[in-house]
Amino acid sequence: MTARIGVVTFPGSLDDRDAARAVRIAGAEAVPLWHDDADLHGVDAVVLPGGFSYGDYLRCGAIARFAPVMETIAAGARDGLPVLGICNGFQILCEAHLLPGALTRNQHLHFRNRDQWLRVESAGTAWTNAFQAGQEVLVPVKNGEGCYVADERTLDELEATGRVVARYLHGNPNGSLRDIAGITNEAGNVVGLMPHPEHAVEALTGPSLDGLGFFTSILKHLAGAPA
Amino acid sequence: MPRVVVDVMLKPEILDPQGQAVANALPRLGVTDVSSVRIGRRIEIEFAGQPDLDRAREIADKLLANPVIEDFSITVVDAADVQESHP
Amino acid sequence: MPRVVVDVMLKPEILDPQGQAVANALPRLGVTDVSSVRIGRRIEIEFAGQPDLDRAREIADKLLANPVIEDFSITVVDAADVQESHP
Amino acid sequence: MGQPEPTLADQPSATGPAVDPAGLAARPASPVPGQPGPGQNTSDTARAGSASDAAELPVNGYPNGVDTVPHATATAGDLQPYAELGLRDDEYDRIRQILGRRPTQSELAMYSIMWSEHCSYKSSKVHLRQFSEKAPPSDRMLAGIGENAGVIQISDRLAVTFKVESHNHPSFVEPHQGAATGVGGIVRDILAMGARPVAVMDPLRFGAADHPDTARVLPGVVAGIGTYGNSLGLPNIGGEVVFDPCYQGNPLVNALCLGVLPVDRLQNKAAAGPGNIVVLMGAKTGRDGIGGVSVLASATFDEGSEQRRPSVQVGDPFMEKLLIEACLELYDAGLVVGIQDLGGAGLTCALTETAAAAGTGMRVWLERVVLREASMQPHEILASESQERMLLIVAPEKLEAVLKIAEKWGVPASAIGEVTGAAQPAADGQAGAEPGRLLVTWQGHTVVDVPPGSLVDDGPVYARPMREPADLILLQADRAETLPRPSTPEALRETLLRMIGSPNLCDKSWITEQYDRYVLGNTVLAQPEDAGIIRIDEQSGLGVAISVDGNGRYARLDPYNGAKLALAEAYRNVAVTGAKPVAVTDCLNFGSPEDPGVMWQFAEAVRGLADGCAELGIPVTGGNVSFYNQTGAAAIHPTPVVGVLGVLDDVAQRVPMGFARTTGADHDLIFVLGE
Ligand SMILES: Nc1ncnc2c1ncn2[C@@H]1O[C@H](COP(=O)(O)OP(=O)(O)O)[C@@H](O)[C@H]1O
Repeated sequence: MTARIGVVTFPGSLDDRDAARAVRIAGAEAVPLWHDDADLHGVDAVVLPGGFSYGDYLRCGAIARFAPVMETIAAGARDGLPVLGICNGFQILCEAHLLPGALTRNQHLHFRNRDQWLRVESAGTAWTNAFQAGQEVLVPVKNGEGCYVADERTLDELEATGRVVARYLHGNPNGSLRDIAGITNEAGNVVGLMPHPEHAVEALTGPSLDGLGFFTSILKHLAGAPA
Repeated sequence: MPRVVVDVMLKPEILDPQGQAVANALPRLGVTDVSSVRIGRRIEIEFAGQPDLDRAREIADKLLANPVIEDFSITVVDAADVQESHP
Repeated sequence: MPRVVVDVMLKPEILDPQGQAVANALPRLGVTDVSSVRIGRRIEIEFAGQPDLDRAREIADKLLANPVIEDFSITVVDAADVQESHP
Repeated sequence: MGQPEPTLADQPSATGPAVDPAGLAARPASPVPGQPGPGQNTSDTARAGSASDAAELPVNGYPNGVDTVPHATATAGDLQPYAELGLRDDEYDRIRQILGRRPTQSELAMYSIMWSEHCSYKSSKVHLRQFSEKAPPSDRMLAGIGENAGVIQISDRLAVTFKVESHNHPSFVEPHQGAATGVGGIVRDILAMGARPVAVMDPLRFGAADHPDTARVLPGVVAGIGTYGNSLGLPNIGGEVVFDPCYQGNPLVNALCLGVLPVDRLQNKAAAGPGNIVVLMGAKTGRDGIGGVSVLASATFDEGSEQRRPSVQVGDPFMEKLLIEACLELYDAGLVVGIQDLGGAGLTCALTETAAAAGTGMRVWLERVVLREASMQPHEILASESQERMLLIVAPEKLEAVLKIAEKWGVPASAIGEVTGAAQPAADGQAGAEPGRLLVTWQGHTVVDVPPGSLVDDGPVYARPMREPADLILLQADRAETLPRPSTPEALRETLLRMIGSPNLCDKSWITEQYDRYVLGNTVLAQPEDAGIIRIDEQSGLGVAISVDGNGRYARLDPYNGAKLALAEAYRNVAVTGAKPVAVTDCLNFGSPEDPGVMWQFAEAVRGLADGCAELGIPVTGGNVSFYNQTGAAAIHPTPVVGVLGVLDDVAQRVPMGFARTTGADHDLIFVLGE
């Protein structure tokens, strides 16, 4: 049976169709989820896509965190439901305290969109098991508030426990501490990524096909997981 | 050390999408008795010596606020004396 | 009508690139005696009835500030009593 | 779902299961308690004409605080500030003639903005006709000049719409918001045609790169365009950045938007069908840009502009995003009869244009407009340029469904009026709703009673005097051939380095990196390519290429050929990608039309563009004229900016700009084609 991956749409979500397209290209069924509907419709995993939920006014992700669908997702995530937050999704996961730290204004104060090399640091998560640890991949970044910050203790702990999922290579696009591009929770089911793997899944429209690995990873993960 | 605080707010007749978004989100937190939210900037300036109000006013007018859409106000605060702070 | 003001500032240990950018621009305006600039948010909340400080504190804690990176403080202001305002 | 999405056009991106309609984002502000059902609620009309008007005590100089039609009739001799509003003596006389009395304050505001250069095209109309007259026949064009944007059919099922517009003056006053709302405005034009907006482009011109004011204007403009476009989820696929001292006090901020629609979803603005309901949907109406159109777009920034500094509009891209999704859902459900965006001239323009397009009348209850500031006067409500609003014409039985979709997306919507017949008396037989007139009341007082067409179609038209600028001969005499040429390798090297280092030729990625070019996942080519390419149909690979170009320096020397040159460059840029050019849009940025030299430049440029299009066999489908781009007496270079759209049957066949290595060959040959 094909895996069913939910893609949440908040008011102001923008990369939701792109995430759904990437899910389909990876071979799964993309299931649209709506911010105001707490029901996850039996999906096997959830993607929180990029965009500007609720305009990203106040702080990115601050308002989306209170959407009804987020309550169900937060509860599910604590029970092992795989959740991938991309860009705005990452911001929402931090705001919801499903991931530590916060994403702040880019140090150079500009929105920045460029093709970015990353090193996948951890292949042990539900969303990165198709990669080799240390593998270098090319994926677009595009954000205005992608600068990851956390206190030193948290950063040390993330490093020590292998929870830094990806790091920026050849130049840090936003000033993130320790070049962090993505992190995971302790269980490895919740991953937040600032870069946009869903924009690197087709040769015609992306800089590479490297992004696909994040979506095939979840299929591998689900195939291995007990039903 | 005393510091100068410049508060910059959108003029009342100018749309404040941020404030509106927050106001609209409040009912979800169970807060229904708020009639309006406006969001501006608070800028804390520390001078090397004595805080200079005129200087601050000039900075505010030229750099910190856009007089076409914003108003500002200036106060001197004693840093020791900052109000109840969380957390 | 009295309103509640919530001031949200980045914690001192968090880098404030916006404030830094302003500080860096000042010498060009001939201002050289400023030692630091920090930029935060000023949020003015009007309640339908009596302003409710506890309520405001709850809103600030849950929504307006992110405790990982920000501190906030709350004051009640009488709107009539707003300081020197420009222009 | 789980089906592959066939195209960009026919799926609302963000429709989730429509379970619970109430979005968190915003609850619609009290949508319409008392609906104006057809034929009812006209009693307040009758009251408006009653004696009560005169009986009340004067407030603001008017009985009841508002200038009404009966009051205007009774006080025919009152002086009115028409000159301050930019109306000439003869224009004011024409208004009195049309109405058979002096206009009310609201009517005067409406005529002044609708008859301004910006809205009426009164100086350009006589020239722009050539675009239609000389246009080659095209069986692809589903909508052309006169509509919100031109629509071009690109397959049996699909069409695209595109248009470029200016937001020059507001962007000088408040660069960030000016540029942002420029993007917002053109996006609503595209949306009004029934299309999903899918890409933007931004041809920009600034003063000298090292001028201090450029340091204020450029970052603000770029951030404004970026913030608005990025927040809407529209990839930016190209543009221009040009520096020239002539734009110092008058930067040019042009914005282009591309949209996609299934052919059968094409919308129009006609307020057809008496009895249909007029719905205002989107942001609340505030005191934004009041007088903006007349003051902002038709006056220059000289001394004294301080006092009449216009209030600037602030954009809310989040509201616009919701508005887009709500409109597309309404179209797909077949719920709207007509639709018009609100831009310059706000409600005034939308009401009169929709009514005039259908030849119908309209009855509007102004107090039903949801306001941001309760104290707004009727003329302010009519003139407000608050952003992120659309006017819908809806059949009465569909109203509930329309309001429900608005509520689902958290967009305020309210029924503010109804369409009245062209030859039908008021339903209750009372006076007021005359056939084919726009009748607006405010709290029971009739404040507007006009023939809508008189504001839209019967505005003044001028054949302004034209004269070749006196300095042109001198400028032309200073020929490029007479310039010194590098003759040694060192001199050549120095010239090359100077060119590479010049702001006009240098890499633009410091700007374009601030724009999202990936969102929607269909960007096949973008910066730094000569043309942007968007995939329209994921199955077949059908797509379009667009390029925008302009050259003010060339046009200054020869506006006729300068316009042709801009067209030819955009055409070539599109053609080299492998696309077949099929349509043109243009933004004509010029100085004051009251200057005969500028008027001559304008006429020449239009003639050049029309001739060029005829020669290349592609039509102008829409565009925009921006006059009064000058500082004091000094006009900018005449700057026609031309956008060309081409079609590719399969975007996989596109040819990118960089030389690509042919596999298996150890070298490639380089050819130069042309003269
Ligand atoms: N304001 C802008 N917005 C988006 N893209 C831009 C902008 N300015 C320039 N570009 C893009 O940058 C690239 C290089 O621009 P330019 O140097 O003007 O090239 P050309 O001279 O070939 O038109 C082009 O792809 C162009 O579309």
